[in-house]
Amino acid sequence: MTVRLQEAAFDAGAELNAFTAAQSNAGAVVSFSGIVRNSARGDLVAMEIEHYPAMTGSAIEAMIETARGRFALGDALVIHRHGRLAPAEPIMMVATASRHRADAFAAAEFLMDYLKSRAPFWKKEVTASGAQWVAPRDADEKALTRW
Amino acid sequence: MTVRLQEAAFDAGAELNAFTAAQSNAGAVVSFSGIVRNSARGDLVAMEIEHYPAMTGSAIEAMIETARGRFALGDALVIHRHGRLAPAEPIMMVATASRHRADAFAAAEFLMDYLKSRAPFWKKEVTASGAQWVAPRDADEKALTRW
Amino acid sequence: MIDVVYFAWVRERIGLPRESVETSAATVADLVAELRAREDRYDMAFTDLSALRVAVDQELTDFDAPLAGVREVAFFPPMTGG
Amino acid sequence: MIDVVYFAWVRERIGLPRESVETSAATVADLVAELRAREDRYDMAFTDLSALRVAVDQELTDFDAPLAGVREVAFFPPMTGG
Repeated sequence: MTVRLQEAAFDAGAELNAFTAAQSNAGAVVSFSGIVRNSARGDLVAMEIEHYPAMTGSAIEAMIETARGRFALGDALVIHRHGRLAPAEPIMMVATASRHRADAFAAAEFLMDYLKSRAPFWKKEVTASGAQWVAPRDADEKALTRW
Repeated sequence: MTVRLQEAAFDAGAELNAFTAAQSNAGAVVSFSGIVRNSARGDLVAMEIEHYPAMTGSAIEAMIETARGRFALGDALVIHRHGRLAPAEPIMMVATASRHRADAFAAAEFLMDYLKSRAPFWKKEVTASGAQWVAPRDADEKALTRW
Repeated sequence: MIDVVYFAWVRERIGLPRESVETSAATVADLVAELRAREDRYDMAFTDLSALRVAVDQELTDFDAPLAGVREVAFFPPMTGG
Repeated sequence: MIDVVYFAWVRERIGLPRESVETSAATVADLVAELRAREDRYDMAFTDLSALRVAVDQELTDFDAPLAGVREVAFFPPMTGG
């Protein structure tokens, strides 16, 4: 497994290709890319992402271990940025590899659900009219109940 | 939407990046890549994929339209190869873009389930000891019942 | 005249990918019965209809589908895409 | 001595990211009570515990978690990763 936390942008396509090339006999690779969306009013200046460096990496590794115990997961990659991001920039990506697609999809969704609500990241939207911490969505907390 | 049927290999990472760059304000992009796995005995020489040219493209476009009606799907890409493929080569990919991840994941899984069992492709495994048409998996037919 | 096309092992058993068939069959099932009566290779290919799928004018359908006005009928095993 | 760390709006309300706290609090809840008694900015940050999450030695836990042997306690709002 690979977990990378970084301020720098990353190339999702290049990461997907490198991840896929590193697998042996996986039939299915799923990726998720999260991108900075604009605010409802279209005036987003930046998305600032704070995290808890002493905890983030180990928390995500533990999530991947849990996913391994629940799904036939060959390998997983998580990249998550922090710092100041502009609209349309990539925030993070997850990739999973399995023999069959059902496990690759399930593991990717499981990791995303846990990353959303259990990995120590906090997003702040900076707009022309001020800055505001992003509130968690009820749907995100609810998504965890299915696992 | 984009549907491409081709004999030539494709670069999944480059396709993912081009698809992502073409979206406006999507927060979530999901991709699935299918890769030629070796046979159970590890002696796969090639995977031959036959399809029904007069039907394949329109059948996949209809699947994407159905997905659009069921999910908040911003855009979708399907690339599927035919002809003779070597082990570890990419067979196909699906990419979906939505505002939120639940729709992007659901649409990608929906498209994969339908592509597996309702798009007119047939796979033949060519091994050192002969060639055999791939039998459909019960799990693939069963997967359709959830939609 | 209807164009009848075959894929995968159906094509291999019958020994050709496409043919024009002079028929007045009312349904796909009637067309299958006519084909089976022709020769052993057809009879064998259509022995187990549960192992076959059919498309009429490039749309998946059932064996009781009518053939009036139809231009192309395709027979093939369950699909294995993706 | 326990290191207490704050993130996101908890950090902003309290006005610092980290401090060492001399405490004999038995649980996280006891530590919260001590901090609230200090100053208004702490009191306000901890007014609604349902809006807060806590990690003890970098593991998510509850407000009734014991603090014996603990080196670091972190307070923050619900996480919004991904």
